Formats: sequence, structure tokens, C-alpha cells
Amino acid sequence: MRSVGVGALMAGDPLLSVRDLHVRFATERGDVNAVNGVSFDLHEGQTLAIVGESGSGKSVTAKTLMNLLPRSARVSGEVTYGGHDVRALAAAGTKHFFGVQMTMVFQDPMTSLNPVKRVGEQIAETLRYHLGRSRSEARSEAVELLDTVGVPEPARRVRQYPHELSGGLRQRVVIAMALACRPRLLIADEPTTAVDVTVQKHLLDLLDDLRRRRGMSMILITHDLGVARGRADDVAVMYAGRVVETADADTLFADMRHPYTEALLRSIPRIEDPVHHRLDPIQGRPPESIDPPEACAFAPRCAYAQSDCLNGVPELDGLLGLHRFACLHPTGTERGAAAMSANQAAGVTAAGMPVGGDR
Amino acid sequence: MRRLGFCFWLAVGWLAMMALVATFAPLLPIADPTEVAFGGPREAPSADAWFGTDALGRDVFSRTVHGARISLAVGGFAIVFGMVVGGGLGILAGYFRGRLDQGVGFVFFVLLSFPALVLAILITATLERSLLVVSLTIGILAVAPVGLLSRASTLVFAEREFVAAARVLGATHGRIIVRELLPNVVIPMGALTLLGMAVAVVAEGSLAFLGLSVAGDNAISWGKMIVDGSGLRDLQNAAHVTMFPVAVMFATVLSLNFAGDRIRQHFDVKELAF
Amino acid sequence: MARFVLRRVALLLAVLFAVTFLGFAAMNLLGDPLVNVVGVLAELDCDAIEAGTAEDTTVDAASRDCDTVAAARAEYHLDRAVPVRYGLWLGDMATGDFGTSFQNDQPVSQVIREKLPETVILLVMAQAVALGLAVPWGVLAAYRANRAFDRGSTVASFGLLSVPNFALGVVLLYLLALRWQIFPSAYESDSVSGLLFSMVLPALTLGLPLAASYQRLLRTDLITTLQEDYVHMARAKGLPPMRIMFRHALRPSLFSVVTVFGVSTGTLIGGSLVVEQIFGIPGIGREIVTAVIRDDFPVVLAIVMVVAVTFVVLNFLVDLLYSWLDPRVRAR
Amino acid sequence: MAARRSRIHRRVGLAAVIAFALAAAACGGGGESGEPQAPPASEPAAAEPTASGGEADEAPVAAEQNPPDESELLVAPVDTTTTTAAPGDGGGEPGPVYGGTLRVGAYAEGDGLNPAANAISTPVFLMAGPVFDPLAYFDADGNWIPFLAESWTKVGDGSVWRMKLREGVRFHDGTGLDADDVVATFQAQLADPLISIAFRPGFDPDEPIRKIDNHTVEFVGVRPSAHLPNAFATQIGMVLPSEWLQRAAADPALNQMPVGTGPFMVQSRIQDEVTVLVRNPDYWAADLIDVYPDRIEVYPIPDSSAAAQRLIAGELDLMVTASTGAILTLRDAADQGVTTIENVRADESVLFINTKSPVFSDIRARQALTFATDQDLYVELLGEGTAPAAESIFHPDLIWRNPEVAQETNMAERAGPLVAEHCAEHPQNCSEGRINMRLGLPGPSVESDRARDLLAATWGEFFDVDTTVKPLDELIVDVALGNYDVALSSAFGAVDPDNDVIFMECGSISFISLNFSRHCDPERDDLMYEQRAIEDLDRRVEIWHRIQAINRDAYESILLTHTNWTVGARDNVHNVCGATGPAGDPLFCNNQGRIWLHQIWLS
Repeated sequence: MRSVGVGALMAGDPLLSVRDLHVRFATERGDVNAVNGVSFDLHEGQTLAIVGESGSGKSVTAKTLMNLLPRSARVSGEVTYGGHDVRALAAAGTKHFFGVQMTMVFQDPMTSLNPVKRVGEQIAETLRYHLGRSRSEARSEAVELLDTVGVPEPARRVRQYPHELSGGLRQRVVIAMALACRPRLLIADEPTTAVDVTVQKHLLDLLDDLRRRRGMSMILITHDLGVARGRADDVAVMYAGRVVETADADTLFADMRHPYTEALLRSIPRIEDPVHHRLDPIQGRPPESIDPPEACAFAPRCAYAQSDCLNGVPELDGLLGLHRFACLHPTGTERGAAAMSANQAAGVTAAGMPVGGDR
Repeated sequence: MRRLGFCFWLAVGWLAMMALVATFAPLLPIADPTEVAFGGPREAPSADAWFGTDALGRDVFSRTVHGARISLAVGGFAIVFGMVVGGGLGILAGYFRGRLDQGVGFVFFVLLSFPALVLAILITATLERSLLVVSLTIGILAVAPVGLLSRASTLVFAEREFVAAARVLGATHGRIIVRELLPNVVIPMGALTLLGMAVAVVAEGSLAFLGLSVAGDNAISWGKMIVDGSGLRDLQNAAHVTMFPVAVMFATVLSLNFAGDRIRQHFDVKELAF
Repeated sequence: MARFVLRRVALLLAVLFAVTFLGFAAMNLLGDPLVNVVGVLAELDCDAIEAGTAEDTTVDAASRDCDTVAAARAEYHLDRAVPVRYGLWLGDMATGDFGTSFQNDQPVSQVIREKLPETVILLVMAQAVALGLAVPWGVLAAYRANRAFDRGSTVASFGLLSVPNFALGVVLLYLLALRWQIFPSAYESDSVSGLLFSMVLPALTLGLPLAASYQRLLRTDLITTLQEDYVHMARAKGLPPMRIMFRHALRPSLFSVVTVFGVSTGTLIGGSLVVEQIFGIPGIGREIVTAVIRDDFPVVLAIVMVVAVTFVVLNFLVDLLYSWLDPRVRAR
Repeated sequence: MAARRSRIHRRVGLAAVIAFALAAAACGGGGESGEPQAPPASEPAAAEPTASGGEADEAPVAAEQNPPDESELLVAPVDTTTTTAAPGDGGGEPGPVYGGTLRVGAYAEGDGLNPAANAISTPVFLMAGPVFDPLAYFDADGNWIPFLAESWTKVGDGSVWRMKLREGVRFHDGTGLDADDVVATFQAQLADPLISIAFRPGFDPDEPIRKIDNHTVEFVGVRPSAHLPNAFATQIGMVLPSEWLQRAAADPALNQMPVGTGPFMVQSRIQDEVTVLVRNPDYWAADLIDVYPDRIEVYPIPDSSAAAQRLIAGELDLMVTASTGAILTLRDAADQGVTTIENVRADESVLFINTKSPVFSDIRARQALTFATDQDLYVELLGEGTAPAAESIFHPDLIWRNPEVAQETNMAERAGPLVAEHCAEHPQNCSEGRINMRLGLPGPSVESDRARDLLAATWGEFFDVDTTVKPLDELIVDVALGNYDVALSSAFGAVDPDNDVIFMECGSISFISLNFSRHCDPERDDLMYEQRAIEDLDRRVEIWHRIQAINRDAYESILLTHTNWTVGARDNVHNVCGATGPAGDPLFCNNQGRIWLHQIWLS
């Protein structure tokens, strides 16, 4: 089954294509719509950043791609990889697809390494299973891989257990493990959230560097727009299970349209900010996703919200592959400005959120 | 609060029925369980003898009903004993802490260091096997598990405000233990009553099977009935003599376990370390 | 780590001390130890007989019986104060002198040496049955958690846990040995293979309920483990589900099973009393029951001591086994 | 070393125990084997306690003048009527086959195989029998014949018997058998309180045995006897090398591997598992006796039903049992190539009533108990068609049986008034109109529980029964000490009834009684000693007829069943009852389960 791959890819076709992806979980209190009609494309050698708060559905989307959802999840929509239906491949138990073609790096290196196995074994295991390496070949390759990802003294490290390594080193091990079989697509789910701030940048640069050198595609999932900047070719912003704005990175950062994107950007600390700069956290909390009202999900937290925002869910407008957003009163437009000033005048948005005038 | 469910009430119903028939067995319109040649030997179940007859032609149904008396009496007594002694020690240990706690904890640990049935054997080896001794023996087995539980619950509650408040108000230790701690500790212990009883019933059955349970001419117990019919030839030719008491005992232990487990979940108590 | 081990060893010694004292107390404080040792002879008035003032009531010269009594007093140190007696007795035990069986005048240590192997074989086979069944069973149940198989197996394990050992033994004997004649109905010692084959039913009797309890623990732990990131990671690495189960999820999920392994061996030892009786296995389980019935106190006490001490030490070793299962413990 | 309680029990109960026990015992009363806990019972019948002399005559004393006819047998040979198939040596059989391994199931294990230190009960006899030759044994008619002895001769009135040994007999260790070995063995047995209990009182306390020459000894009794050699047909007649006896005294471990003169030698022995015997290549009687198997393996299997299953499955060739369930299982397997040789003419299951107890010293209480006993039910439910009801101490097929004596059981209606009278006079013995009594049963076992329940139920209207269940040997001690009002045991059944005298004579009553009922009847004693001294079979039969009537009228015991001793064999096992003595006489077969294994052959 190693034929599954990108060999058949036509120039211009996306490596990964997601269309109208829905994921629902049945819970005791009702269905949760974790992902609600997400679509995107990812081209060979490119990086897509999916950005959103926790609960926005970005991790669920990633797990759906990797077929990691629990059995209780109900999934619909289409996910194709190099023209193959990924969910069908998974259902058929296709060998050597996950891990070889596409793989994933998880948020917390503390928990994503098996505590009872030496790190070398964990890396070598993939090589032996997928590539049929002998025990000794796999071991020396594991050492090389650790070296590649910048782990000092790799020959000693392979014999250690995860708990003997620092967080940063562990994440490097995870990355080495993910890259062992030279996958074409890497999904990195908040790869730096759980590690020390001082090493976050190193890790991100490492990932970016490896991607470039290996010609990989990458989906970078993060709650931090700043992480996406400079590393992603395209950005998709998710909120409440939907993509609310997507564009190539330059466009998005230069010309964002969705108030949520704007809010996200404001909430990140920036190195150039003064030390005591006050961040603007996004007010309110992400919505409950059980029986959501037919309305813009962000409206209750949105300073631009107007009464039409509460009547129906805004569509993601725009041309596929270009700048698209789902907002009736986009920021940076006249409609947006009008909405904002109306709300400021009223002191409260249509959804009832108080708005200060001093913004 | 989860619902307890139909099966729970089914189990409780069975247990209630067993308790009733055990209590009133002598008054029930059933055969005398000791009447030899009530029917022919080893007769298959019939309208006269619902469970058939045993090797001496006695009514297996009536014997099964009467057998519940010893099993349930020993089981009930043992768990009550375990709760009074083990529970009491546990509360004292958990409340006073310190040396007492260490001492009691060590005693529990030592008791748990014997395989249960072996400890029971050690005791029955040295004493006459009366109903009281057998019940006490099995009760002693229950002391340590119940005691550990009550100590753990006491530790939790002893830290709570109402206990601190009582102490500030000058309540005596005795009063705090009885008025404040006991009612709280009794709930998780009570939730485990049925589970503990299941263990006790099985323990009594095992002793009876080995011929080490209550001795005496009128002692009918399930374990004894099962061993009576378990010779190879008896099993082959008249399995009903054994299988009916096995089934009833199984149903009873299953009901105790099931209802007990539901109650345990209901009160969210951890499992017992039997 | 060293401190941890030291503390455990100290506790171990204290418990061993207490356990042996309990056994000693049962013999010396519950009732008259002399009666426990020499039975009716304890009633002989040996002083009077020596003085020639008592009637010689035995066919044999009563003075010989008095010699016996005197020898018993010496052997069990009955003339010494209780604490001294305990110390001396402990010394005897430690040097392998468990006294002499009333039943056939054999040294108790020899009785135990002869009977222990059958029981150990039985226990090992029972554990093998339990683990051999519980692991695939628990894995399957966890793999398809809450599906039909899992629900069915929950009911089945609950049922198995509610069957008393002796009842299960009789039912298995009836079905597998008498009805379908798959296994022999009783112990055989003609050959090693015959011995092992005849131990299958007893091992099943002990092992099935244990398999059920292991299965429940393993299933719960596995379901938790399967939520772990490293299992997701392994899936993302493209490893097949069963390989993930056995290579990644199983070992970290064995903690509860290992925790109860020691305790369950105690349950098994208790069960072996009954099972050896049913299947006629000449092990220490049957020996102790026979000894109790015959008031053969040295044998009862010695077996209880051997079993309890083994049990305590086993649980101590189980503690150490943790560090193999979880390297993180080693660091502590 | 020290104190062994059992040793004590034995010692205290001594006398009783063994004699009785031994004999009786093997089967522990009604239930018998199949009681896993019961230890190997001691056996003995033989040990003839009070051998005494009669007129001197030449031996052997044969009962030739009264050849038993088919319905009236002198003794208890194989009961062919209950044999489900004729084993062995019938016509048309192929010739005997030498070699092979005979696998035997015994229902109990023994302490050891040393006849000077361990009780050689029926199951132990299967292990030790082939290792030894007895000084005397019974022929098929039940008359004693010399075996290892060349001759037995009465000296004077029969108080002294002279035995001349065969020459050229060698032990397994190569040493020759001589009078010193006989003297040493006999003295060792006398010195062992357990072994000697039942026969020591019959021998001269100062000089019980004397060596005449290298191959001749004289045994000195205290009373004239015409039947003394009977005593040497059991373990008392098994001879050990004197030098070995000294070593065994120092090292009890040797008891497991004794040295004898017999056709087989102990190769290995693991207690509770197997005893392996191999053929003695230098058997002294090789020219006189055909020894067929090369090897004998005896497996102690306490659960006789399990042994029966193994026999049916072909894992055993032969087994011995008196357990009802096992006998029925074997019978049912007739179509699977299993034959049984059953003997119901030996011992009886007996409820002994302690006539010295406060309750049963009143004959009305004894009568009431007898009347109230539902013997029919006992026979039906516990015998289950294997063990017939007993009316007296002799089976109806035997010449000794008095057909006029019938036991007065199953007359519950006659019990009531007697109980009422007793309770009126002795209110302290009664509660709520019922007599309080203590019953002792051997056990524990399923059978003893059933016996207890059945007896308690049938007596329940008139007696309030308090039952104690104890292992057989402990029970017998208690019974010998008079600790129960009523106790179940098994007794009588000696090949020659003279050996049963000890259970009835007044001299056996003392602090420890072998006469369990403790009933002394001087008239009966006179009769018993008279028959002992004479060889006149007619007169002996007459005397025993009279004794049965005396016993019945004394209400001293309640006979329940004639024990069924069954040998089960597979159909490839031949010649089970074909053993012969050195002179070619067929030997008595299935003496309370004791059979000779060395002349059995396998096809």
C-alpha cells in the first residue's frame, strides 16, 4: 500500500483538501458540534496555520485529519490526501499511511511520550515498522534523527526514559519521532504551548527549518497568531467550529477583516511592547457548542455586533484560496466602522455587551 | 444522583425475599428440611419437590431455603461486627491520629497480611465451631478493610469546618466523634455493607465446604449442601442436588455484589480492600 | 530510592514479627498450649505418678506418657515465660525446625516440603490462566469499550466474581470433567504432563474469577491510557491498533493488576484450600484442612506461618515490581 | 523427640485402638473410605489378642471334615454371585503373561510400610504385602496354612506353639532368614504400643517367644488355643531382618523402605503420591510361586470415586474400595471392561452402645434405640444396594450364622413406652420427653454427614442426639475411653471368628476397652474360650449361634450393614484371586480388601 502517496499529484492540485468537515460528539446533554463545515486546501511544501482559542475546533479538526477521534465522534465531509480519501484509507486499515505520509506532533511533550519506554525505542519503532529497518539500523538512525533535531549527546539520550529529559528536549524527541519516516505532511498541534517560553522560539524555528529542508507541508495549530506570523503561508482563523477568516498570511496580517481575528491579534504580547503594556484579552468566553442559536457565534463578545448578527450565521464569503471571512460588519470596512461607532454611542452592542468609548 | 436502575431493584427484591424466607423458614408451608425419605433418594425436580431430593431423599428446596439462615446470619453478623469494631477503631485512629493511628494502622496491616481463609482457619483450628465463633471469625476478617475505610473517611471529615467549629465550642472528643464524625463516616461504611456481606457469605460457604463451619445436627448451610452432592457419582447422576444450592447461592452473592456496587457508586465510595 | 527500600524493609520486618506473634499467640494463648501439643495427656498428673500416688490408668506405663509430656514441654519450651518462649520458638522456626506432625510423626518441615510443590504449581497455573485470559479479554473490552462485547464481558466478569470458588469448582468439575469429559476429574501424578493436565481444571477454578477481576482493572486502566497523548502519538505514527495496545498501552495499564497481584495471591491461597479438596490435590491447602480436623497443631501453625510470611514477602516484592513497570518510580 | 498427640491418643487408647481399629476400621464405620481426612486406619483383625492353647495336635488344623457347601460357608471367600464378571483365570483364557506394570489404587496412604512400626491396614497392605511373606496365611476356605513357616505345631494344650522356619529363605538384602529375625521382629512389635495392643495380652508377659534353634521358635500364650497361627496371618507374621530393625529404630526414615523376604522390593515411595515396587530377582519361592508383574505402582487416592473414574479411564488396573459411590461406579462400568470382586461376608458397620453410660446402662434405653433405628432406610440410603443389612455379626452365607437371630430394628412404635419409662425414672437423662445422647461418628466425610443426619432424623422422635464427628483413630480412642453413649464403627469380620473374641470378652473391659459396649457376660466368655480351645467345628458353630442370641438380647450394639469390600479391575487384569501359597494351596482372596498382587498378570 505504499502506493498511497503524492506521486499521483497533478501540478496545482492541493496535497490535502478538506471540504465541509463536520464533527459532532454525542454527550449526555446533547450533541456538541465541534467542527461545523470547515474547508481548506494545503499545497505541497506550504504551511497552513489554524488559529483559534481552545474549544474553537482546531484540535478536533487536526485529530479528524489523523483519524484520532474517539469512536463516539460522528464525522462527515471530505478529506483527501493526494487524491485519496483519507477516512476511507483509515477505515480500511491501510498500513504505512499515517506516520509515513502524514503525521502529527502533540501539544504536551510530557504526555506524548510513552513513559515506560526508552526514547530511542520509541523513535526506532516507527522506522522498524514502516521502513523495515533492522534493530541496529533503526537505532543508529534514531541517533541521527536526534542529532538532526538538535538534541545534544544523542547516543546517550536514546537510552534514556522520557522523564529523564527536559521539556524542550522531549519535544525535540517528539519531533524527531514524527519526522522519522520523512512524512510529506506534518500536523503540529500547539507544539510549543507546554514548553518553557525560552525554548518556544527555538522549537518553532527548528520545525520551520526542517519543513523547508525536507520540502514538507505543515499544518501549524496554535492559539497564538504571533506564532503563525512569518512561519505560515496561509492562515485560517477558527471560532466555534467554523473558519471565520482565512487568507494568505501576508494578506491576513495586513488586512484582517474579522473582529475575532483582530481581537486575537491584540491579545498577544509582542516583544516590542513595553514591559507593562496592557494586553487586551478577549472579553467573555467561547460559546457553548450545544444547541447553538442560529447567529454569529462571536456576536456576544463582538464590539461590532449588530442586530443582524443575531439573525443567522454569516457565510464565509470570498473566493476559495483567496481572502475570505464570515462577518457582516467586517473590521477595516465602512460597515464595520459604522457598526462600531453605533455601538459606542449606545454603550452596548446588539448582543448586550457593554462597550467602552475609550478604545 | 444516578438512578439505581431496574436490575438494582431486582437484586434488592431477591435479597429481601431471601431475608424473608430465611427469617420465616420454619413457618413456611414447605417440607421439613431434615425429613429423611421425604421422597426417594436423588429424585429429579417435580411438583412435590421443586428442587428434587438429595441422597437421603430430603427436599432440596426446603433445605435450600433453610440453608439461607446460617449463610445470611453469619454474613450479617460478621459485617456488623466488622463495622462496629473496624469502624470504631478506624474513627478513633483517624480522629486522634498520632501513635494510636500508627498502632491501629499496623494492626490492620498485619490482619491483611494473612490470606483471609487462612486466618479463618487459624482461628477455627483453636476454638469450637459454634455459630458465634464462625460469625466472629469471619467478622474479624472484615475488621481491617472496614477499618481502613472508616479511618480514611474520618481523616477527610476531621478537617472540615463543622468539626473545627465543634472543637472551638468546647465539645468533648466523645461528643465530636459521636455527633459530628460518626454520622458522616457511617454513610460510606453503610454503602459497603452489602459488598462486605457478599464476601462474608462466600467465606462462610467456603468454611462449610471444608467442614469447618458451624457444626451441629441442625446446621444446614449452602456450603454443606454443595459438598454433600459434589461426589463424582452424585454429580453425574443427580447434579440437581448440588446445582440448585449453587444457583441460589450464586444469585444471592450476585445480588449482594450488584446492589452493593450500585450503592457504592451512588455514594461514590471507593472499593473495599477485601 | 535507598531510603524508600529501607523503610519498606523495616515495615516488612515489623509485619513479619507481628504475624508470627499472632500465630504463636493463637497456639499459646487461646487455650492451654500443652493441650494443643499433647492432647489428653495434658491431664495426666505426672507429679503424682512419679511419686507413685496416682493410679496408672494407661495400658502403657503412664510414666512413659509422662516422658512424652516432659519431652513436649521441652520441645515447645513450655516451661519458659511467654516472651522467652516466643523468642525460642521463633529461633526454631528460623532454623527450619517446625516441630513434628501428630499425624505421622514426620518433621513438619518435611511435610511442607512435600506438599508445597503441588500448591505452587497450582497457584502459578492459576495466575497464568488469570493473566492469560485477562490480558486479551481486557484489551478487547477496552478496544471496543461500551460496545456489545464490552458490555457482555462486564456482565460475565461480574458474574464470575460472584461465584464462590467451591461452587465454580463443582460446576466446572461437572461440566468439563463429567459431562464433556475434556479434563480429568482428579489429581494425577503418573507423569509430568498428566500432572499438569489434571491441574488445568483446578487452575481454571481459581483463575477464572481472578481473570475477571484483572480484566475489570485492566479494562478501566486501558481506557484511561488510551486517552493519553502518547497513545495518540503512536497512532499518529501509523502503528496498527493492536501493536499500540500491546506495545504502548498495556504496560502502563498494568499497575492496578500488579497492585492486586500480591493480594490476589492471598485470595488464591485461600481458594486453594477448597480447590485442592475438590480435585484431590495433595498440596498444603488440603494438608492444613486435614491438620485442622485432626487438631494437628504444629502442622496448622507451620503452614499458616509459611503462607503468611510468603504472602507478606510477596507483597513486598510486588512493591519493587512497580519500578520495573514505571521507570519514573525508580527515580524516587 | 517429642510429643505427638496422635501417639498419645494411640497410647492412651491403646488397646482399643489398634485391635479394633485395625480391623474395624479400615472403613470407618458406615461410610468408609472416601473420607479424605481419615487417616489410614489401622488394621488387624488378625492380631489375635488372647491366643490360648487347646490340646496339642499337629497342625495345620483343617476343617476338612466340614467342607462348606454352597450356601453355608465357613468363611468369606470371593462372593462370585456379586461379581459382575469373572476376572482372571477362567477357562478359555489365554495363558499367563509375565512382565508389565500393575497400577493399583489404594483409598488411603500409610505412615510407613514397616510392620513392626506402622499399621498395615488394607490400603497399606497393597503396598507392603508384596514385600513380605507372612509366617502363616489363610487358604481359600479360611483355614490357616504355614507360609514362611515350614510347620506350626501345638505343644501341650495349645498354650505353646512351635514354629519351624523354612530354610534357604533370603531377605532382599541377601541375608538369610533365621529364628533371630523372627524373635527380633516379634519383640519389636511387642514393644510398639500401637502394634502390640491387641495381641500382647495373649502372650506370656515374661517370655512370649523363645528361640529353640536357628530355625525354630516357640510362642508362649496364656490360654489354650487351637487357632494361634491365625494371628500370624497378618502384619504380626511379617518378618524383618534383625540387623535392619536396629537401624530402623535409630532412623525412622527407613520405615518407608522396609526389607522383607517377599517377591517385590520397594523401589521408591513418595507419600500421598505413589509407592513403586519392583520384582525381587532372588525370590526364595521363585520355583514354588509364579510371580508375574515386573513392577507394581500403588497410588493412594483418598476419593474412591475419583479412583474408580481413573480405573474406567484405563489409568489404573486395579483398585480396592468399600465406598458405596465407588462400588456403584465400578458396577456401572461393567460394559466398559471393568469387573468387580465383591465380598460382603467380612466386617459389619456397627453402632456400639456404651452399656456403662448413665443413659444406656438401662436396657430399656438400649432397646428403645434399637427399635427406633430405621435400619431399612439406612441400608437403602447409605448402602444403596452395595452393603446388605446385617442381622448378626455373620453374613447369612456363613456357616456361623444363626438364622434364628433377627435384630429388632424398625419397630419405632415399641420405642415410645420404653423412653417414657426411662425418662420417668431418670428425668436427668431427658429433656422434653426425649433421651439426651451423645453419638460419635468417624469422619468428617460426606458419608458421615449423611449417616449423622439419617440417624438423628430417625431417632429424633425419642432421642435428642448430640453428634461429634472425629477422625476414625481419634474416635476409637474416645470410644475406648467410653466418651460416647453410642458410636459408629466397623468391627468383627475376622476370617476365623475366634479373632473377634476380643471385641466381646469381659477381659477387654477396663479404663480403655476393646469391648466397646463394655458389656460383660461371663457365660459368653466361657463359650468363647471353649470354642477357642477346640477344633470341633460343629461345636464351635453351635457356640457361635448361641453367642449371636446373647448379643441380640443384650442390646449392646446395633448392626447396620455388612461392609462390601470390592476389588475393581480392568478386563486385562487376570488371576486377581489366583494367588497360591508355597505348597500350592489357593490363598484366601479379598480379606477385607486385602489381595495378593504378585500373582496377577496383565494381558
